[in-house]
Amino acid sequence: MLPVRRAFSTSARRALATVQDAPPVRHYGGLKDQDRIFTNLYCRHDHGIKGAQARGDWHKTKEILLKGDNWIIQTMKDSGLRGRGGAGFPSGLKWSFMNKPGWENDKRPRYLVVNADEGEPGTCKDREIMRGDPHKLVEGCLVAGRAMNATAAYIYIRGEFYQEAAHVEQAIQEAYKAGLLGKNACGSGYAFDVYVHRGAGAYICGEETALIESLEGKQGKPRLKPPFPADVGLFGCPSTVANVETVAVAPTICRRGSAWFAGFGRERNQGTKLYCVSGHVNNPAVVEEEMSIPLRELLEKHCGGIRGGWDNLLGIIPGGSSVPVLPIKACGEVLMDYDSLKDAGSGLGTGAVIVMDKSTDIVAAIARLSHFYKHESCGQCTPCREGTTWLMRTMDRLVVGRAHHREIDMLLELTKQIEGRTICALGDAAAWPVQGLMRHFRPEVEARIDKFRAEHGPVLFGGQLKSEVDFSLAVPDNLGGSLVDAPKQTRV
Amino acid sequence: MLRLSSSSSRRLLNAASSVVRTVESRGFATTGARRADITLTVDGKEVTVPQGSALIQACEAAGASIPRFCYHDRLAIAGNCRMCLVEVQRSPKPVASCAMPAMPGSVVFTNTPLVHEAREGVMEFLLANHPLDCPICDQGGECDLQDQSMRYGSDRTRFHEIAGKRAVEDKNLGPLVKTSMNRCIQCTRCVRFANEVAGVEDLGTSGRGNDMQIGMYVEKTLASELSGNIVDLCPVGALTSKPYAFHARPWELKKTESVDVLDAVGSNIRVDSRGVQVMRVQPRVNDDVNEEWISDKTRYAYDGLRFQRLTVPLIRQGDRFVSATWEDALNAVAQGLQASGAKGDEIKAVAGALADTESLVALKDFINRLGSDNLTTDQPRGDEPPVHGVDIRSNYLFNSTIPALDKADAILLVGTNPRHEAAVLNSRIRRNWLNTQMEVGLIGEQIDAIYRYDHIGTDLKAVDQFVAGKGAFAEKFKAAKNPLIIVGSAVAEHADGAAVFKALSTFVQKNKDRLLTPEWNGFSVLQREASRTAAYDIGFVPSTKSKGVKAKFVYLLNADNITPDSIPENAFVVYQGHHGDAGAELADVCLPGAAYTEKGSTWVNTEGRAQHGRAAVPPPGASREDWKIIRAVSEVAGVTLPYDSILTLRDRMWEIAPSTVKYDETEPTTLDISAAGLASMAGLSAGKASGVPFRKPITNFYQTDPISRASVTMAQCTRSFVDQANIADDAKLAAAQTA
Amino acid sequence: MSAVRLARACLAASRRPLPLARPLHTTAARSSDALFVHRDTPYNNPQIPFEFNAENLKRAQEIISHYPTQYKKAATIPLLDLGQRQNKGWTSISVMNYVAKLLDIPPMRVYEVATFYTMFNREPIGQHFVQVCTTTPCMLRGSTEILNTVCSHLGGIHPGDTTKDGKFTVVEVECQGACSNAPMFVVGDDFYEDLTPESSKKILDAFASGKKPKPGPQSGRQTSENSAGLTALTSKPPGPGEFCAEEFR
Amino acid sequence: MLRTVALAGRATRSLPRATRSLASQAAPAQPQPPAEPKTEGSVATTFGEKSDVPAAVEPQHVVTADVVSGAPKQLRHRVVRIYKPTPTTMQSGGSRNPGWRIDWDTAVGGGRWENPLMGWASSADYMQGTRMSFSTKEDAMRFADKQGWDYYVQAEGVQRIPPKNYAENYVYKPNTLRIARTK
Repeated sequence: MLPVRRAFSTSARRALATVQDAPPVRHYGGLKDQDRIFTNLYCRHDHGIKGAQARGDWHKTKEILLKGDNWIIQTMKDSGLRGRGGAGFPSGLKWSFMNKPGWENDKRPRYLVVNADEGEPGTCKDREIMRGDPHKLVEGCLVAGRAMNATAAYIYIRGEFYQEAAHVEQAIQEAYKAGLLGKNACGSGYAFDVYVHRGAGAYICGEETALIESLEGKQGKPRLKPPFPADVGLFGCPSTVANVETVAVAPTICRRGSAWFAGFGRERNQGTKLYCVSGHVNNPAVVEEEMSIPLRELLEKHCGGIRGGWDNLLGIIPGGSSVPVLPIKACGEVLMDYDSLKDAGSGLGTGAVIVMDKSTDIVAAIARLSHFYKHESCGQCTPCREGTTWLMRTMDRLVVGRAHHREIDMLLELTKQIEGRTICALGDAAAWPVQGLMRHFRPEVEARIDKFRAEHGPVLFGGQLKSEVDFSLAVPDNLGGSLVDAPKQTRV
Repeated sequence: MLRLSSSSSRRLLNAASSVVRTVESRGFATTGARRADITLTVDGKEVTVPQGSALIQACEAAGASIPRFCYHDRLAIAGNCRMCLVEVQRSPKPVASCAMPAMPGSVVFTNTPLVHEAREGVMEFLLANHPLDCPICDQGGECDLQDQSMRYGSDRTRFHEIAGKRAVEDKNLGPLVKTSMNRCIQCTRCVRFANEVAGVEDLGTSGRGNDMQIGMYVEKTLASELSGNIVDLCPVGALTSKPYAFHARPWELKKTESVDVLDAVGSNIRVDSRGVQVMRVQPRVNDDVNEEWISDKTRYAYDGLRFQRLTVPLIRQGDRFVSATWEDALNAVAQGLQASGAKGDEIKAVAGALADTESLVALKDFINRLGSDNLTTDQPRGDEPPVHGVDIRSNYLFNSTIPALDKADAILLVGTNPRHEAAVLNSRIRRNWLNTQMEVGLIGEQIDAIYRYDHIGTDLKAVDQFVAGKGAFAEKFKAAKNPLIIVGSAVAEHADGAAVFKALSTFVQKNKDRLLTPEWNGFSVLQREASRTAAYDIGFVPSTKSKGVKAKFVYLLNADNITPDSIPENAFVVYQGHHGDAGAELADVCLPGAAYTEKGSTWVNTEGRAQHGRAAVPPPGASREDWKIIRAVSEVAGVTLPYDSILTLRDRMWEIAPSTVKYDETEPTTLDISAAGLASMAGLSAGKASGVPFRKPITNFYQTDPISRASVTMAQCTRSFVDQANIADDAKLAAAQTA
Repeated sequence: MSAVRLARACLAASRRPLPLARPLHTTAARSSDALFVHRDTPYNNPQIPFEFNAENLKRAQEIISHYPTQYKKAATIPLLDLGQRQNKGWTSISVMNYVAKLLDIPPMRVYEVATFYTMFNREPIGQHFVQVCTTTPCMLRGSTEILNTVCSHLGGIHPGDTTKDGKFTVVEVECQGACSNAPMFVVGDDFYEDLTPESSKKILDAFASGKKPKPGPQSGRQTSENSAGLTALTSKPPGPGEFCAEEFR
Repeated sequence: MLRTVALAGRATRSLPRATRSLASQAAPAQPQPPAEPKTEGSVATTFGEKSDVPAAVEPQHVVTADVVSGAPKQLRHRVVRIYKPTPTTMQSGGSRNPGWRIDWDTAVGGGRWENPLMGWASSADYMQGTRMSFSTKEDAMRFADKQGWDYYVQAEGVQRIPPKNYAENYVYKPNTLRIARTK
C-alpha cells in the first residue's frame, strides 16, 4: 500500500535523531510460535468463528471495549505499534487524532476505514490475514473502532481479492449472528457496524485519501492534505484509515499487554511483522517474524535462502516496489525495520521483500515497475501524470541501451522533479526505484548504452539513431548529435 | 464605495465583509471560528486575510503573483496542476498554495530557488505532452501556458522521446466550443464550471493516468446556455471559440467596454473589434451583475450584426422598398404624418427590446409634442398600461438586486424561466442552491432548470394556493428568513396578470416582517428585455385613454416582436431600427439606426441599474444614432426637440428620471414607497380568472431579437440544442468543411 | 490495457533489439479499452435495455443500505460490479446508465468510475477471463513465459484478445497481490498460483473442457508457506486466554 | 458636428450646477443617496465634474498644456474617459494589470469607415487609436487637467472573491446532496 506522506517526513526526522544511539544490542529474530499473532496464516485451521474462538479470538473482547478509548489508545502507544501499511506512523498517536477535545459535540458520524487494497508489488500479507484470520481483522475493527469512537468500519478490499472478501464477509456475518457486532457489540453497549466494500482494480486506492474517494464511489484520485481524514474524511466525517495488519494485531496486543508486544524488535521498531518474500529465493513465503530480524536471516531461515546461494544475490527490494533497491553488500547486515532500512537508503514499506539474483535483468525489472506506476497513476496531478510516462519511456530505452549517456542524469533529474511535487506519494514511489537503480547499478546501465552504441552507432537524446537523422533538415541542435563520442559519466 | 475600493486596505475590508457573508451562506462545518482575520508573512511582507482563505489568496493580497492553471477564483479548488507551489517555512516540500489554507503566522516564500525549480519542473511536464502549435492556436497571445512558460519554464525542451507526444481525439461539444484535446493539460476547470456553475453535469474526466481525457464519454453536445465561458476558462488552447476560430489575434483587437442588451441582466461586456467589424464579445468582470460569466447569446450573437442590416433609408413603393437619401426619407415621414391625418392618440409609438434610453426619451418627447400619449411597447398587451403601473419603480424592478440572490433562502418563481430570460442570473440561483439549503418553487410551465424545484402549479389557482399558505413549498417559504418572490415579466402580459400581482402584493404586505424590511426586499420582477425598465422609468407607457384608439400613424422604434395585426389598416408606419426584421416589413419608411455596439447609449437593467454602452464600431452605411434620427424627424415634423447633443439629452433624462443617468448604481426604493407600490397593486381590480396557464415567454433562447435572429451562430445553436439535430451529422459536416 | 501492451512490447524488446525504425505503434496502438469514449455499436448502445434481476436488485438495495442515504453514490462500484456479473462479465453503457439511474446521479459520474477502474471491461469478454500478472515479482519468477504459453496455447492470440470460440479472453494485469506464489494468473475470480507452463496449460485445458480446476497453488503447497516444509506455526495455536494478561486470561 | 462638439464642451461645464439643483427638486420622495455614490455615480461626475479630484491636485492654477503644446483645439471638446480596464477573462494571471487609462470613446459617425481601396478601416478620428496608461487615477486626472481635457471617471469594477477552501469539496452534508462532486 502507498506510504502516507505526512508520516514519511516525521519518521525521517526521528530517524536522524536516533540512529547513533540505537546499536543492535541483542539479536533479533527467531520468533516463537506462541508469540505469533496470526496463528492461522497458512489456513491450516478453520477460518470460521468456531476455529477463530478456539484460537483465542473474541476472547473477553467485551472487557477490552469496557476499558474505554483512552485505555486502548494508551496500550497502542505503549506497544510502539507503527502503521504496517508502509508509512510506519505510530498507530496509537494516529488513532488519538480522532478524539480531539470536544469530539462528543460533533454530530457527524465517525468511521474507521480498513485499507485492504493490497496492491503494492511484492506485498501479499493482508491477503493471508483475510483468508486465514478474518476474525482477527473483524475483532480488530471493533477494538480500533472503539478506540476512536467510530460508528462504523468499512473494510476496503481490492476487487481482485474475491475469496478473501468472501471470508471476511462470512466472518462479519458470523460475528453479527454471535452478537459480537451490531447495536450492542459483545454486550458492551457499544454500537458498531462493519461493512465490506470491494474495490475494482486501482493501485492508487491504497493511498488513504484516494481510498476514501473510491469508497465514496468516485474515481480513486487522492485528496490534498489538509484536510486530514481525521478532520474531513469519508463522507466528510472524521475517519481514520488503517492497514489490515495494524488493525488485526490490536486485539491481541490489548489482551497480551503492550509490554509483550513492545518486547520485540528494536527501540521504536517494536513488534512482530508479516514479511512476504518473493522473487529468487528457493521457497518464497509469507511469515510472521520479529521486527528488526536481519534480512539475511529472514531469507535463509524461512525461505531456504537465495537461489544459488547468497553470493548469487544481485539486489533486494526490501519493502515493496516503491522503495529503492539494495545491492548485495547492503543486504548483508541490514535489519528488517523502519530505521535500519531507512539508514541503508531504502525503507521497510510493507515488508515485502523482492529478491533478485544475478540472473535478473535488473534494468528490465525496474523498467517493469515504471510500467506499473505509469499504469496506476491516477492522472490527477501533473508531475505524476506526465512524469511516470516519461520515466517509463526512457526506462524502456535503457533496457536495450538505446539512449544517450547524458539521459541517465536527465532521468535522475526527472525523478527529482516528480518526487515531492505530487499530491500523493505515488510520485515518490515511482521515482525511488529508478533512483535506487541508478544509485547502485549505474555501470550496468552505462554498459548497455555502450553496447548499443557499439552495435548501432551513436544515439541522440530521445533514442533516435544518429544514422537515421537527416541533418540537412532542421534538427534541433540540442539532441546530443554533436557529442559524437559521449563523455564517460563521473560517479556521483 | 466602488472608487474607494481601489485602495488596497479598503479592498481588504470589502473582501472581508463579503467573505463573512458568503461563508455564512456556505455554512460548512470543517473549521471553527470564522469572521476573524489572520495574519501571515509572504515574502517578508505581512498580510491579513479573512480566516479560511486559501494561501494563494493571501499571496495575491501580498502582491506576489502566483502562476496557476487549475485554480480559478470562481470555481472550486482542484489543486491538480501543481503550478502554484510555494515554499512554506518548516515544510520539507513545496506546498500547493491553492489548496493550502492560510495559517496564522506561517511564513511563506514565493520566490526562492526551490520554488523556481519546482515550477520549472511542473512546467516541463506540462509541456512534455503539449503540442507546440502556438502559431496555429487561437489561444496564442492570451494563453496562460504560453505566458507562464516564458516566465517560469526552461528555455528548451528535454522531451525528445521517439514514442512522441500524447494524441487525444477531439470532442464535438457543439457549434460554439471548438476542442483541440491534444492541448489539454487536464486542469479540469471546464469540468468544474459545467458541474458547479452551468449545471449540466455531463463533463468529466474519463480514464486515468496519462490517458485521462476531458469529455463526456458518450458523444453529445454541451447543452448549456453558459457553455461559452469554458472557452475563457481554459488556460490553454484546448477549448476555443468556434465562430471566432482563426479570425483574429487578441493584440489586433480594439477593446471597448460596453453593456450587453440581449437580455435584461445588462451583463458587462467587452466588445473586441477590428476595423469596422466586431470580432468577438467577451465578459467584463462585475460582481454586481454578471460576475465573470455571460450567456452564449451575449457572446456569440455578434455575427448577427453583420447580416440583415438596414444601411440606407428605405421608402416603400408598392410592394418593394427603394433606398433613399436621409432627406427624402425624413420628408417622406413628415408627409406620411401629414397625409395620415393622425391627431392626438392616433399617433402611436411602439418601442422594442433594443431601443436605448436616449432614443426612448427622444421619441417620448417627440410623440408628446405631437399631442399623443400613445406610447406602447411591442410585448403582448403592450398597448395598454402595464398592470403594475410605472409610477413606483419597485413595482417592476428586480428589487432584491442580483447580488442579493446569494442571500435568499427560498425563492418562488412565478411565470418565468430564468434559465432563458436571464441565464447569468440563473447561475447565481444555482450557486446559492448548491451551497445552502435554499429551496426553489415554481408556478408556471415546467422548466428545464439547473436546480431542483417544487412545482406548485401552472396558473392563477396555484398562486392563490401559495398565498393561502397551502402546500409543502408554502411551508418552507414561511420558514425562510430571506424569502424572495421572482415574478416573470410575462406575468404582466398574461390575462390574469392583475390578479397575480394583486395576490402576491397582498401576500407581501401580510409578511412585511420578512419580505419587506430595511435589509431585504423580497418582491422582484424579472424583466427580460433590455429596454423595458428604461421605458417604464421614463414613463414610456400608454395612457388609459389612448388604449384602444385606432392609430393612423405608427412609429416603430426597434419594434420587432410586433404582430402585423396590431397595426391598423392603411396606417402610415415608420420603422426605425438596425435590422430588416419583422418590424421593417410592416414599414412605409425605414430609418436605419445603430446597433448597441455602434452607439454610446444608456441601458437600464432589470434591477434599475443604469449602465453606459459604448460605441465600438461605426454604424454601417448611412445609418445613424437613433436619438439623432428622432431629433431630425422632430425637426422635419415641425416639433423640433430642444436638445442637439447627447449631453443635453441626458440632462433631459435627468429631469424625467434621474435614475437613468446615475450610472453603475442601483437606487433602492425606500420602504414606504415600496409599501405604497404594493398597496397600489393590492388595490388592483382583478377580473375573473381566465385559468390560462402561464407560458414560458421564450421558447428558443438562441433567437429572441433581430440581432440573434440574424446570427448564423445562433441558428446553428438552435439546430443542435433546440431542434436536437443529430450531432453525428454536425461532425460529418465539420469534417467535410475541414477536408 | 495499452500500458501493459507496451510493457510486453518493450520487455520483448529487452530480448531482441528494438526495431531501428521509429516504433510508431508505441503511440498509435490504442486498444479499445484505452479509448475512453463510448461509440454506439450494435452490441453496445443505450437502447439495449438492462436492469437488475430480482435477486440482484435485492443485493443492490442491501449494498446501498450500507452507506448514508445521502451518500448512496458510494455504491457505484459495487453496483457496477453486480451489473457486470449479470451482463456476462462486461459493463455496457446500458449497465452504467442503469446504475446512474438507480443511484440518481448524473451518468457521467458513473462513466468516470467505470473508465477509471481496470476491472470494468467496457468491451465484451470471453467465457473465461484469464488475467496474467506480469509485474516484477511475477516477472522474476517467469511470468513472461507463462504469458507466452497461455497465448500460444490458446491459438496464438495476443493479450487483450479473445479466442475465436469466445471461450477465453487473455489480458495482462498488474500485481494481483499473490507475489509469494508467483507466477500466477486469475481466471474469473480464482487465483491459480505457483504456475509452470505445464500446469497453466493443464488449467486452460480443464476450463476448455468445461471443468473447473482447483484454485490456489499448483505446486502442492497449501498457501504461501515455505514449500520445503513449515518454518513457522508448527505447534498447535494457543487457545483462548493463553499467554494473555491476567485480566484477559 | 462642430456645433455639437462645442455644446459638449459647454454642457459639461454647466452640468454640475444644473444637476445639483435638479437633484434637490427632481424627486422629493427619492431618498438622498449617501455622499459617496452620489458624487461618484451622478450624471455630473460621470461627465466631468471636477469635484472628485482630491484637494491636493485642485486644478485652479493649472496652465493647460495645449496652449503651448500645439495640440489641435478639438481635443478640448472631446470628453475623455478615465477608467481601470477589468482584467481579461481569458487569462488568470494578475501581472498584466494595466493600471488606469485615459482613452477617447469612438467618435460615432465619421469615426471610421471601410476604405474602398484596400478594405482597411480608415478613420477621421485621430484619437481613436490613442490611449494612455497611468499608475493611479489621480495621475490620470491630473494629466487630463493639465491638458485641459474634460473627463469623467468611471468607477472601478468590484470584485468579491469569497475565501476559498479546499475542504469545501468534501464537507459532510446532512441533507440530500445537490451535486455529485468530481475531480
